[in-house]
Amino acid sequence: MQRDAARTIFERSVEGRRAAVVPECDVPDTQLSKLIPQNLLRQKPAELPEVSEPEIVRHYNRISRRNFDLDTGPYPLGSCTMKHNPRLNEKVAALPGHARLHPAQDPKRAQGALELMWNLERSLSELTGLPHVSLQPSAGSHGELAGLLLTRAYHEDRGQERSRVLTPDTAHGTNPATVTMAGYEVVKVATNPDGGVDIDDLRAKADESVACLMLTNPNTLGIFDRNIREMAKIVHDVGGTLYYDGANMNAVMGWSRPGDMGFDIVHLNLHKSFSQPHGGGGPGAGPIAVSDRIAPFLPVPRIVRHESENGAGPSFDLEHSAEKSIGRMRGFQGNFGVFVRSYAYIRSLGGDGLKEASETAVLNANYLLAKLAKGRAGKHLPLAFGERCMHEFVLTGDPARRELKVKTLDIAKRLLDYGFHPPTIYFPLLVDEALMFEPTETETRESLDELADAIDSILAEAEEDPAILTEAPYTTPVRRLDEATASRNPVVRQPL
Amino acid sequence: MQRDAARTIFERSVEGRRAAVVPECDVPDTQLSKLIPQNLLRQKPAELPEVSEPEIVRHYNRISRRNFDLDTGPYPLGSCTMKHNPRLNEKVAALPGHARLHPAQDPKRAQGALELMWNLERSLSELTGLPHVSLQPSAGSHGELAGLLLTRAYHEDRGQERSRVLTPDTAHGTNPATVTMAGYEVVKVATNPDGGVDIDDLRAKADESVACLMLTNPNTLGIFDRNIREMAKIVHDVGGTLYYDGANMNAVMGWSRPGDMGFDIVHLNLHKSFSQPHGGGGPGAGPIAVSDRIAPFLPVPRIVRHESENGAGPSFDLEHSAEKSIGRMRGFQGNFGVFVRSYAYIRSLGGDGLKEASETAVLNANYLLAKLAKGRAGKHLPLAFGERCMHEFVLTGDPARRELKVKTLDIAKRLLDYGFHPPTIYFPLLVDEALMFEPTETETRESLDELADAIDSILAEAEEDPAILTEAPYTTPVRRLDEATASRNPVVRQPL
Amino acid sequence: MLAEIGAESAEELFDQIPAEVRLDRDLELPDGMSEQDVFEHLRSLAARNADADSEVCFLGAGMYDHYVPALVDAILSRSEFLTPYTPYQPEVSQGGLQAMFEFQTCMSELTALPVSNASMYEGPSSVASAAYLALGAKKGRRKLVVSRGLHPHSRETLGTYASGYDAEVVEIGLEGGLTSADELAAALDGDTAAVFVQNPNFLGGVEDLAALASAAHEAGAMAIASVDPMTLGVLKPPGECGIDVAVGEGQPLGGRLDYGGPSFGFFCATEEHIRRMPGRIAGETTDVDGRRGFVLALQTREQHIRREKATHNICTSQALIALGGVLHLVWLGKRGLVELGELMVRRAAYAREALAAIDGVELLHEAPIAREFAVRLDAPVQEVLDRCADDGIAAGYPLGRDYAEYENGLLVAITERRTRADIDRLARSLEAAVAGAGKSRDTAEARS
Amino acid sequence: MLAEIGAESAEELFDQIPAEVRLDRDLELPDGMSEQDVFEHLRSLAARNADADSEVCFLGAGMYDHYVPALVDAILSRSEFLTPYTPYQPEVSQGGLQAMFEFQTCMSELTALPVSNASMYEGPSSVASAAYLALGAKKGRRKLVVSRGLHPHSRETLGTYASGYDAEVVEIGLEGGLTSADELAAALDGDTAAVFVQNPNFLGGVEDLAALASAAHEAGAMAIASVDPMTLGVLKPPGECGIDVAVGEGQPLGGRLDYGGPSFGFFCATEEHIRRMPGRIAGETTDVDGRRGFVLALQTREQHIRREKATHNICTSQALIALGGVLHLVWLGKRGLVELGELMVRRAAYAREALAAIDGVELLHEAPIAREFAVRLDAPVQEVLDRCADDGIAAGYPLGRDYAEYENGLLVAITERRTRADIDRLARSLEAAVAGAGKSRDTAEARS
Ligand SMILES: Cc1ncc(COP(=O)(O)O)c(C=O)c1O
Ligand SMILES: Cc1ncc(COP(=O)(O)O)c(C=O)c1O
Repeated sequence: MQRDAARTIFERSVEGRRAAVVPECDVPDTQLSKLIPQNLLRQKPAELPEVSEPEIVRHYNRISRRNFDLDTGPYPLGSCTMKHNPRLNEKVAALPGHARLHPAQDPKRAQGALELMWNLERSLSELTGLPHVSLQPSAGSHGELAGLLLTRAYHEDRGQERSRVLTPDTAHGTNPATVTMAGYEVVKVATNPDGGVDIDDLRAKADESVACLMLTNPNTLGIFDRNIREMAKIVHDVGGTLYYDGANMNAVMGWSRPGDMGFDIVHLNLHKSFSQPHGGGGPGAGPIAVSDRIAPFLPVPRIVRHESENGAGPSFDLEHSAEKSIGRMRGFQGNFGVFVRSYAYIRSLGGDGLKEASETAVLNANYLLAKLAKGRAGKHLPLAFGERCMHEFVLTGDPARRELKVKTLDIAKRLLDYGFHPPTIYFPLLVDEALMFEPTETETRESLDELADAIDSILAEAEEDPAILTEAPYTTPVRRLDEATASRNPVVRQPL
Repeated sequence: MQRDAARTIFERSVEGRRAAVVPECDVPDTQLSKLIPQNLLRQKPAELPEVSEPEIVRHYNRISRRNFDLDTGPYPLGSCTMKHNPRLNEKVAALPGHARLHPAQDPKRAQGALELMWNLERSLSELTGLPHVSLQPSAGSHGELAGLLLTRAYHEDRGQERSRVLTPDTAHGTNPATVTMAGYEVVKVATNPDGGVDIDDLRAKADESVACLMLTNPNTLGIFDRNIREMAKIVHDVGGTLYYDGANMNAVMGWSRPGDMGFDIVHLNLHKSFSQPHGGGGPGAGPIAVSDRIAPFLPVPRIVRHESENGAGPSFDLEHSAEKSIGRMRGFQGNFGVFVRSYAYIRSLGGDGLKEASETAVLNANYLLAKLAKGRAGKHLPLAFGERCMHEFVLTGDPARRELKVKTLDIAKRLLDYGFHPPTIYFPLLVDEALMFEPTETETRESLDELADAIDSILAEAEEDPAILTEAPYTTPVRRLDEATASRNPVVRQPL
Repeated sequence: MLAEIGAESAEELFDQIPAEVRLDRDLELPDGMSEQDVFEHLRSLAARNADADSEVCFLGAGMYDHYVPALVDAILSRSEFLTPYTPYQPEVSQGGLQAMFEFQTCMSELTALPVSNASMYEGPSSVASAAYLALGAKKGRRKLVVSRGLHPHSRETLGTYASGYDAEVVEIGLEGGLTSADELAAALDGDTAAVFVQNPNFLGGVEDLAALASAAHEAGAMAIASVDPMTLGVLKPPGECGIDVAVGEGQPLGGRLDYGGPSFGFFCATEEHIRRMPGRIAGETTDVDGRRGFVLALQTREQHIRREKATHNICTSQALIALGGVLHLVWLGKRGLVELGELMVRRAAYAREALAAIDGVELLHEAPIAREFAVRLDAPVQEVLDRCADDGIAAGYPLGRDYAEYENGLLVAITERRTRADIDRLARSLEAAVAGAGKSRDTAEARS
Repeated sequence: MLAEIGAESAEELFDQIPAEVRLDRDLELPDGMSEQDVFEHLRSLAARNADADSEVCFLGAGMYDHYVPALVDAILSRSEFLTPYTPYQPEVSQGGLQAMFEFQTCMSELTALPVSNASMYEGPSSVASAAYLALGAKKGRRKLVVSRGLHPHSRETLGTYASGYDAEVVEIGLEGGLTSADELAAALDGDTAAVFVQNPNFLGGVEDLAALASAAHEAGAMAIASVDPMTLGVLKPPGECGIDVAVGEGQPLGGRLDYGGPSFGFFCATEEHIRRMPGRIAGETTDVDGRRGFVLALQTREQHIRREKATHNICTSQALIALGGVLHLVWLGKRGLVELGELMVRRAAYAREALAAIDGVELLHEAPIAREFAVRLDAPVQEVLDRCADDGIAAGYPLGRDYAEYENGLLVAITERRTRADIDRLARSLEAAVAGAGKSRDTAEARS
């Protein structure tokens, strides 16, 4: 990767340079202040950089190579489902009929887009086992917020004031954050020795003040909670809803469905299970699927399908209002470009292919787990809970820290030198020095072997000399960065 | 850049893996030997690799980063005109109306393509000052061959047998190689102390056996031969033609035209002067422009324009035969995708813009030359000929070799460590230890300064310890390679 | 691999799922297809959409048909930007982090506010998120005063979110195409946490942000503006008008139309709110060797650290599309953004005049405009739009669904892609359509 | 910068050009345009071409409408492959050199010949270049015997080049759609340097390469075949038939149609010709540290070293497009290439039968075919094609211009993109067109 000193595009600016040529003015060249009062006009231009096209292309090409990416090497970032992004999806998303379709186009003239969205909704419905879908939310946490606002609307519609939402202590940070944003109070549920929800604790906390239980299953330990049906009953019995954080859907596609587990509301991350590239932090999409009782509250606009009267095939429309709807979660119809990619993905794999993807994801995770267990990791980085895993697993670096004097962070940083992206670290919180591995189905056996070997070598280094790890990385564009100062005295833009 | 051990895609093959799914057979599944006699069928499949799409993408992404490219940094490769490749050109070339147009499409239904080619022909005609253009040749050397076959046809048409072609000793290797392929004998003309053609030597060698003089102007020393009109007269007087190798057109666009200098035939390199990306060794295109007397012999097919009778605008067609034509130089109509890019480039810049491009190219070259002259290069790497230059210049590393014990090769290799692509080296042949710099107009002053500084630092290193250079490079994906063995015992494919 | 695991079959691994919740049938989804067949299927769906390449598009309403330079796609399609996750390992994410830092600088420059985050989902949810910040900053105050000039999607989204915030949303009307100062004054009180306006507003009118902001401040409320970034080359930036938080829809900057997404939202604020900001923020720092680098700064605001106490729940946002915005802005450069803004203002003025001259078309308001404007048709708007569509023109956005008071209102948007010739063509088409639709209505009326 | 140079103005630098050859006026070229305007201009030109997305395309004749997987463009558009020059500095060109090495391995596997170069311009000039090799290898022999089944463009190009080679080209005819063994035997003599055939030949017929090669060898001549690489999953490879040099058009492998170029040519040969090969050849080697790497091997064959003694004049070739070929082949993989070949053979058989069943359509020959076949129409072919075009079908390549003997002949090409439904549609359209054209001719004849 590029190792030269960082330099921003602003630092390349030279007065008078330019890339764009703006089209010539073909209408009267009226003085601007004659058209807009002077006091509403900008006086000093924004200090955008002045650079030529060659410099722009070179600059961003160069800095791009300061990134590790999925096409560089294995990226077993747990909970993130770093599966390969088929290039076909980029191609179909770029078709002018998709990429150049204005969101306010008359639905009559956007039938292909609406049909695609309809088909995607139906596919997600089948995958989740829940009949109604809204594609609108923009990402997982947006889906969560939609889900809790749906829960709120549902309870209010039944005249109930409920104030608390249960989440296990293994929950992803977005879950409790969403609970607060939706105006609820978080109540944590403990984890049992098997890595599942502590049923007794759940039972104790489940009362009529509970609006919802938010759950990931398999959970963030990669463990499928076998008590799910019982848990659902407990929560339903007190009148609460069950929310399924679908971030781990990649473990169970075609094998098990949240609707069948008893969940009322599910979000899916199209940027995880359904191959939308992560883009260095988005875009994604977090469609939600819900049960019948939640359906009346779904956001608008909704896609509706009308059967033709004359046998000409169905037509599609947008319904902009619905009596009980919580309303909009965002502008226009959602992240359509993401829908195109995920729809292409689903059609490429088909039902069988999706099931096989989950099978391979689980197989790969268990293989990597077994490989690691047989090496030094078996001793220094044991599995935190259970024996097998679903699509991901969490090791604890606690023995390594105690015995080898290296932290999980050190192992992660050293992995960078070996050309791998580290697993997710320090999450879930209840595992000390956690390392969360999710290889996904698109890694080969060979790359898993290489990863296991790398970890083994790193632990051998640690046995030899922990400093090799604690001072790593050495070969990256920059080495360990001072995050504390960056937060204490934040410099969040270029001074110009 | 990636520094791990090279591994080919064949070495990633695992039996049974695959990327492509071939569409299902929707016609009778007849046994193949019923359709084609068994003895004409393949028995053992070709050993193509068996790999998945993620592996393919990752493999080629990774090896791509083992390349230095124009978007990585300055690439002052003399004679190659490494100018920026505007991304617009890639976009318009990819439009389905271009990229998906079958070459045998009926001209009636390819009017846009023919008009584009016509417009490009007209533009190149104006730029060269020669009235007739054929876009057909696929690259510079293909244009040269076309040019010499035109010369042959021209002389034969006049009943003349001529056997020799004159080229200066500064000529690019393709010139003499082409002469031989065209069935002529090469006669070298000497270079005078100013870096131009030795007029007396030319006069001495110019006789009725001479079919043609091939020339580059400015020549490969970056020097504009001021005697060009006189030379033209000498050759024309003995009945020969003048061929202009247009590789250096970037020096003179809008400033001087080969037709006006007296040339009969010109090739242009669209992949040099007209921004077609070089692709690591092609594709390119080498259109030729010719004078009236050569025109009858131009290759077919030719584009013809018909004025409409009813005022509906012109129409275009392909003319597939012409009495005196030398015939085809290749399949179909030429490298149309290259034409699209270069046409977009010409329309983007316009006449003024092209002239300005040459101006800046010459300015940049002279600036770099001046900068270098003021530093250590002034002493160790002096300019081989003259004082100023056109769009490129040639230094001689002879003093450096004698005084510092470093060769031009060593300097070039050390430049790699500094993040620059070296200049062209050891060409032209008549300059000892030549370094040929062509910065082009798309480099900024800053990058020229950095390049000059790098060369200065490298010479300082050489003054200190020549081994720093003679053992360079150190930071590249591989270090100096054993080329001798590769040619003595060539391994030109993967053993499988 | 199974041997290594010690399993008989891959299915065995799914014994972890109790039988009662295992799906005991195949998914009812179509079979997988070859790449070629998927491509053809998607291509045939796409062909049933009338896109802005196949029509002359005057649609706007927050998303605009700008010319996106070719380099944007070329760079965004690089694996190195396309495929990484959020930069959790900064040592190998310097490209993405630097892009965020540059994005923040661009947006900060555009809005003239010192702090920007690294992106939000899109415009309307950024407005709703700004309300969350305001309610946190103005503890105790629960009222949000919203101009009817704010995009209907923003108002609706804010309404949706507000049910979770337990806040009250009060709408104030427009007067002559601009937010009514009187209604604003009447609505403001000691319970008001923030005032929300948009510039240009949904009807295209250029608001006096400074006046609105000072009214809000007088009542102790925050002033929050949603702004169109592509107009900020010419319009006074919110930071110079006393606006506390500026948010907006980023699509005009390098974004595809994409039937509405993915685009990006932006979120800029004054220094005092830096620790209340939602989402990722890149910050500059140094590594152990003193080399310059970038990290995710101020993570203690965020959900993964602060969980239920986080300033927002956002996690994945729109990094890639935001980089597209940077690329477009950098391509335009300091002068280009101004020139583009000026061109739009002039063309919009030309178009407004051309349309107003048509029989049966009148201006909905006469407030100054920057790129979009509203007219009222003397004919049923849907029929007029259908007729223009037959001419290959998407004439604009009908206002009636969002604004009952503007039943036959039409919002017409201008970009640098809509030439004078296009505008003239629109005028001709609209003239004929209004006349035709009027006539057919007359006939219908006469008949009934 | 001028100060550094010591010049007054940039124009001064052009004083190097004597006044008499300086252009003293502006270029008569249109003014420069903004990116957006250039895009619109090119888009409007492109819109006037009927491309294979807008028609069902049965055109072939050497270039075929195959499905190119999306990853090809994604990888070829990477700057790292798109923008470097020929790899003159191997230490920083390992990506491109390895791609060449992989290309050579692919082509060598496909053709079953041990040596491949790194690409030629395209098919026909590769044929002409093979002749140059043969004339060098068979010193003293000046005759080139060429089957009429060789692509007309190849024959014409060979003819053009041959004037420089001072060689004599003798053509031999077809019999039942295949190269006439009798005519070949008659043409071969001690002056024959090489025999040129094509497989499948231009009319689609699958030749018995082994028989042709052994006839050539008996006369002491080389056997050179131009082959369609996409058929080599099913057809016996030239290397197994005794062919000495196999060349061909690479477009079917990952290439765009591009109105004919840029594509790539390939050039494979037996070991004995390795030092006579034209063009770049990558070779494996090691660096000073013993690390594996790749270089341009055998450069002493080439023009930049050997100048007038070079084996060929080629310099820039088609590296990028050849990489596209590798990508397509690697994507197909060992089994995919076979499956694709089988699918084409079966669909071609189906199509041939379907068309032969039409009244007024008969087979031009009954030789075995792999993907393309020729029919004869009982109606003026141009009129039939025009009628099919009205149905949105490019029905095929009319043979008359290249083969006067097949005046109303039509060459129909099949790929994996032409489904059975497409073929049925072609059959219906062709049936109507032949009937219609026949009728209009009858009417015209009756009238005259
Ligand atoms: C378990 C879990 N839940 C929720 C989320 C939030 O999803 P998003 O980032 O799409 O908002 C994530 C993503 O990291 C996750 O891993
Ligand atoms: C002076 C000169 N002539 C001719 C050529 C040959 O051009 P091409 O590589 O396009 O065949 C070159 C290219 O390197 C050159 O520099």
